[in-house]
Amino acid sequence: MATLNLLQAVNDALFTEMRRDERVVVFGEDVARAGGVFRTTDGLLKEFGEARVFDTPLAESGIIGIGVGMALYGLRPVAEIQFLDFIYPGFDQIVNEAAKMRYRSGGQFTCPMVIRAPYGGGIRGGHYHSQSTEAYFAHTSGLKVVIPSTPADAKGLLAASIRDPDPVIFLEPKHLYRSARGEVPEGEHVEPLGRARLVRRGEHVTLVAWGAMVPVCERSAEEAATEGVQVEVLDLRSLVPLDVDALLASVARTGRLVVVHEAARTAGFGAEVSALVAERAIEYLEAPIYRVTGYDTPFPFALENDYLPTPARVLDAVRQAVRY
Amino acid sequence: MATLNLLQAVNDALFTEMRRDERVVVFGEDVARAGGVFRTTDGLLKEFGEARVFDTPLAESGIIGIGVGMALYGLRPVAEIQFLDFIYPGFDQIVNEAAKMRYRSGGQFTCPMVIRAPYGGGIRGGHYHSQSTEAYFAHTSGLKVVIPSTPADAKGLLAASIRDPDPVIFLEPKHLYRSARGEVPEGEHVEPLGRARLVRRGEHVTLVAWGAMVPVCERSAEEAATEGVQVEVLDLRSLVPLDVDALLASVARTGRLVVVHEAARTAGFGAEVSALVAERAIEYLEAPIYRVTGYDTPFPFALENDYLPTPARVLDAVRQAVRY
Amino acid sequence: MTTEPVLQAKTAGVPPGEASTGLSLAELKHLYRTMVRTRALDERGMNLQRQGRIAFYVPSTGQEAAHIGSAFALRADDWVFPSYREPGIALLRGAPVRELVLQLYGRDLGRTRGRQMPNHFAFADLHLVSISSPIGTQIVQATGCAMAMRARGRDQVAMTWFGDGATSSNDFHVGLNFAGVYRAPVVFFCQNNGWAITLPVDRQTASTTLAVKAKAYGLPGVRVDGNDVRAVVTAARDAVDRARAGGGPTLIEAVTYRMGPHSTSDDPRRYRTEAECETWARRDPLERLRHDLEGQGAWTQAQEDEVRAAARDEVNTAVAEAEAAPSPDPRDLFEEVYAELPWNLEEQRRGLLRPGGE
Amino acid sequence: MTTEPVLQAKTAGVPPGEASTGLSLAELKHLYRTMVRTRALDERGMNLQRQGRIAFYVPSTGQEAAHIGSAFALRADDWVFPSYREPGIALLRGAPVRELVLQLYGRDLGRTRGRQMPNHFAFADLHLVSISSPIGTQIVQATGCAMAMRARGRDQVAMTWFGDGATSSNDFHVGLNFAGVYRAPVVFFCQNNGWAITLPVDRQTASTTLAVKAKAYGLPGVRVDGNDVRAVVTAARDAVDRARAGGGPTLIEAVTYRMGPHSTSDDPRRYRTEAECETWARRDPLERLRHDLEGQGAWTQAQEDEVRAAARDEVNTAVAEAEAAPSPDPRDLFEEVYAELPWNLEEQRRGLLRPGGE
Ligand SMILES: Cc1ncc(C[n+]2csc(CCOP(=O)(O)OP(=O)(O)O)c2C)c(N)n1
Ligand SMILES: Cc1ncc(C[n+]2csc(CCOP(=O)(O)OP(=O)(O)O)c2C)c(N)n1
Ligand SMILES: [Mg+2]
Ligand SMILES: [Mg+2]
Repeated sequence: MATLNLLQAVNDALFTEMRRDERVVVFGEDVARAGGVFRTTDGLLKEFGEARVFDTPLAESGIIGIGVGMALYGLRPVAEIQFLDFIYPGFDQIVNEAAKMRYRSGGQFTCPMVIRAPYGGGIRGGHYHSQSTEAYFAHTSGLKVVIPSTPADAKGLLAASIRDPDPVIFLEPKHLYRSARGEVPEGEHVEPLGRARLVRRGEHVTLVAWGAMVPVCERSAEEAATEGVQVEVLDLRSLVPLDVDALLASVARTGRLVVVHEAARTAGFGAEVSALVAERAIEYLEAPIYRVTGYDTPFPFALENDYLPTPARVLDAVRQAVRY
Repeated sequence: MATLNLLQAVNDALFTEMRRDERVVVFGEDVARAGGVFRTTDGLLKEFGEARVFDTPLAESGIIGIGVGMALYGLRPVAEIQFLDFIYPGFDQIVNEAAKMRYRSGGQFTCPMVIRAPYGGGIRGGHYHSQSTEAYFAHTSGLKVVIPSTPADAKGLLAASIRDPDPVIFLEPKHLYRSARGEVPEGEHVEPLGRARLVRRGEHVTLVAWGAMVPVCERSAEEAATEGVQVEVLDLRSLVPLDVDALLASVARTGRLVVVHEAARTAGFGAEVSALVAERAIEYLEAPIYRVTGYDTPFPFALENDYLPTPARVLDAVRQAVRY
Repeated sequence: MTTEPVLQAKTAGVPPGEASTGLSLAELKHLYRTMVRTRALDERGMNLQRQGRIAFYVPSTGQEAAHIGSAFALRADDWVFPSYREPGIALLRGAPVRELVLQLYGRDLGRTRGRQMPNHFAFADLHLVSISSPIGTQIVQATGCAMAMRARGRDQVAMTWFGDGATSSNDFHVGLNFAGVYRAPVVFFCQNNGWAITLPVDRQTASTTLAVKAKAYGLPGVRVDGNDVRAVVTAARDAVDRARAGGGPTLIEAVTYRMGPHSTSDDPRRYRTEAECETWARRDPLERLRHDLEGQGAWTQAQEDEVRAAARDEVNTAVAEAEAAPSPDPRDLFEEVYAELPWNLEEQRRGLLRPGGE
Repeated sequence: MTTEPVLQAKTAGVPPGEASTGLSLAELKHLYRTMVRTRALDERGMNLQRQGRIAFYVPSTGQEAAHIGSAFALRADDWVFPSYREPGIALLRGAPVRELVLQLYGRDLGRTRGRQMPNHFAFADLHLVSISSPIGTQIVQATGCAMAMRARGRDQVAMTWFGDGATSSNDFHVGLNFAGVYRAPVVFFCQNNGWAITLPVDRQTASTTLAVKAKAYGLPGVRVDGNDVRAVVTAARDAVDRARAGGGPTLIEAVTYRMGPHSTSDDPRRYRTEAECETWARRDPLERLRHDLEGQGAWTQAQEDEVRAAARDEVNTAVAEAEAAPSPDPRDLFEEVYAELPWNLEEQRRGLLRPGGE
């Protein structure tokens, strides 16, 4: 075990998987020579050379499209999009091509690729360096959507994503790149997709979150504990496939649910979590299902801290659920 | 009043609004000379000339991007995307530009444009002529999302969308283009955005739908009536802004909710409808909230009729809700 | 297309009918036979749709020399990324007609298992990549595939086909640009058939030709008479050889004509003249190749009759088989979305199979 | 950029310092003053970020002649669509420095009301369209705006600025293609500063120049020494006049250099050499114009001192004002998402304002 931050854990996963499987290639804007604007790909060029680690022209449609072509041929492309906010020029290749390749070809062609992107707020990045539009991808059948919140998970889930036979959108909470630190297993480490992580047990309320909202929920839970409210925190880790059993089991235990995400509320992935519970576990509910989320605005610049869910806002919803 | 089908009603709205406001321009692939692949723009070129009605090169990013530029300058562009399935090359201009223009410029620049697209299944069109990805747009703050299900609404809502000061995604259920017929007011006709239509009153269950699923729900409701179950059918008409009052009022009356849409279930807009109710009206619920939707697969070709919600599938959910 | 009207075809300097193209008589006959088989399939496909037996069809009629001639320049282990208008590529590479017809019918036995509209073929064994409707997407995929070939040290080549309309797409731009930067072994074959549904090519772009667009990416751009199969093969071989030898990508513009409608949903009389159609009917690539063969005394009426009859027969047999073949089982809806069936699809499948639905 | 290395600047045939450019001494001085003001703002902006007083900054240092010279060719009623690296356009068109600095600080008084990152200006009264980060999007918007001008029968022109990296974007391709087809009165001004963050332009594209890309769209493409303000003005006027007269769009490639980092988040020593930086330091566009003026006996050290001091002073005053200015009120979060506040935003605003949150 080494103590790494999330950024280093991503880097570690890339090194490990590239050493293990020579079909893995890494590319994107500024990833090779400079090692990425956040340095997640630092050192890869030196060890693996230009054939496997390369900088691309400025075109996300190209980055994702060549990834699809490489995956078809049998490589394991890991494409980096510099910020999730810039992925949309390549959206068509994701939604209409990568996601449907296996299905539309009757299983003849597959698209095992990973699209990595830093996402979320917290770096004073305004509209275009802060978005969290994971719901777009979660609504796209054929894709998997994976989001780590700890260094160990960043490594294990990225490794699993690279080994996965299907296209995976791997979103890295950039706010945690340096602030999340923790023990990370050395060498190969794979964390299977589709299993939530029970961050904290509690009997009164379930908080469901992912990415940078997990530590926010943890802080809320600590605060709540001082008020005698025992909060359970569930980190979904992958939105697709979703660990519905863990979700329902937790709600069955606590009878109260608050979903927390950074993205705008309307049609965010929190709605799906809520709907699943309203469909399958309503008999356990002792309170409405609350959502604490970003607002239905573009991501702001000066008012970022008002926009992002805080422990206080989460706690407020927890209190409401308990008092209901 | 004239009896028109939905396609003719769209055409009527375009004529009426173009006559009323010379800033309205219409463009897209094959819309001018040929009057559109579905003929919704038939006759416009002849009356309004090439400066206001024109064919574009094959590039959705261009179609939407020039629309943004025209709207900035003060025109009222109505851009047609030939099928919603082909909108993604222009997704960036919608999500990062049109939707954020007013906000990011502090209200100095606005983007009053309409993006029209036929959407949904029912024409044996397979993956790429059948999609209904309205949830992507509903999750994008700054956009409005409007979907008519009757000819009169097609005319009135399209007129309102063209007059709206903000960008509107206007989705036309192509399956209803010819099959939906009805009385349509002549001359100017505006149906305000953000108001649901109570299609049918009933005391036992609320069915919420939009687009081509509205007639499906109506048939279910008729069927249910023969079993003594009185079903209320609510046509949302615009997903953003949403008529939350109508939704909650109906659920308060019936105590049971089934949401129906064509799109894939996971993170579809049905989840938002469900979540709103689970948050605000859970005390009225006498049953779980069910969703009858397309499956979490790409839209299929041969098995289209198995994929699309049918009156029988909706009825099954209605029965479950009642029996619960 | 202001200065050099695209509808006026030009060869790449290869006089038609010249033996110097290096095509043997046997090869020319093979090409001809494939072109005839393709046309037979197209004619039948159009009819089947009119009879309501299949949902849709896209004909390649008039463009057989362009797409078949270009594919002829490839090895079996090269990869092909066609659009929806090149059924002849599949036939040339050995796909049985029955497989194509099963696909048109959306049958379960077809390789795409009824999941895609007609003409959206996929043959992994032929390295013929799954065709999709969105215009241009295959262009950048072909570049990526070619980059992968190079990264793996193989001497394979990728070739991709698309129309004049596709040159306006995002993916044309990025596909050619990436290919130029990485000198990927890929050949971009544009079938300029004059029209993108109802839009004539001179309203698609103001560039003088489509071939000239190669300059924007530092690539050679070649314009060839797409109805002259010899010229097409020559241009394609040149580009393929260069790519294989490490010389990088090429853009080829084949000037040709869509003699039929855009698809069975289209009526071309709404937007183009009889005269234009007649001019191009006289340039029918099948006629041209047959006259060439006849001129060399290498083709008789009996051979012609035999080839036509055989082509018709094989399509008839395939149609009969497809009509009898089963449609996909509803449970297939849920397969191959992912390698493994996740819980939600499993549950949805159970719901569908339950009487009544959910 | 294989055959004609882009880093070797060339003028569009206009010898620098030639009075034949038609620029009066007063005009040259105005240009110089604007360039100095721009540099003063950039220097201060970089410092403010280093001091942690603003979040971010993007300098234009080295590129003043290119972006200011090109904007100089426009009328006040023309529309401009810049990227994030052209603060001098706003200054030239009359934006007060205080407005720019308020924007850098994200203050409520700033025109973008604290909603955007620094350098993402917007001035409706100057027809300076809201700048966004996604590369290339403004290019096609400028085309659309120009099409609208024509449709309304106005004789205005739109000009848009972008970098070498942006030529790879989807919207470069579609923007230029649409402009060519509709002969829109738009000028595409590419500042080729040699780098897209860490990627050198010869890895961005294999084309010989960026100007040559115009050919793909049937447009004139011009390459100009972007550090020579006279050459830039000449090339831009030419293009603007043509556009205004109905002659359609032009692509101008100005060869210049980003003397500073990409932004305050970047350290260029990671990817480029000292030598390269020194070479370009000697081509500093401010120095060049000053020598030119001095050569004509039209510039004294006293004038220089006055201009520099005035530029510094106006920035200082602006900074002092911005520091004292209020930040946006949290309730502003919800405004101007739409023209009217919908129920959900109203409710969310109420929640935010309630103590405790939701
Ligand atoms: C991205 C996208 N936009 C629109 C369409 C609808 N569409 C189908 S074919 C076509 C025209 C294609 O023209 P061209 O590239 O010249 O190919 P051709 O059909 O002539 O072979 C259009 C607009 C599409 N399939 N994809
Ligand atoms: C679509 C998109 N992708 C990636 C980025 C991240 N990014 C910001 S600036 C930049 C390089 C731009 O280079 P260039 O166009 O040459 O402009 P310059 O910064 O040199 O002025 C990149 C990749 C972005 N802003 N937008
Ligand atoms: Mg064509
Ligand atoms: Mg640059």
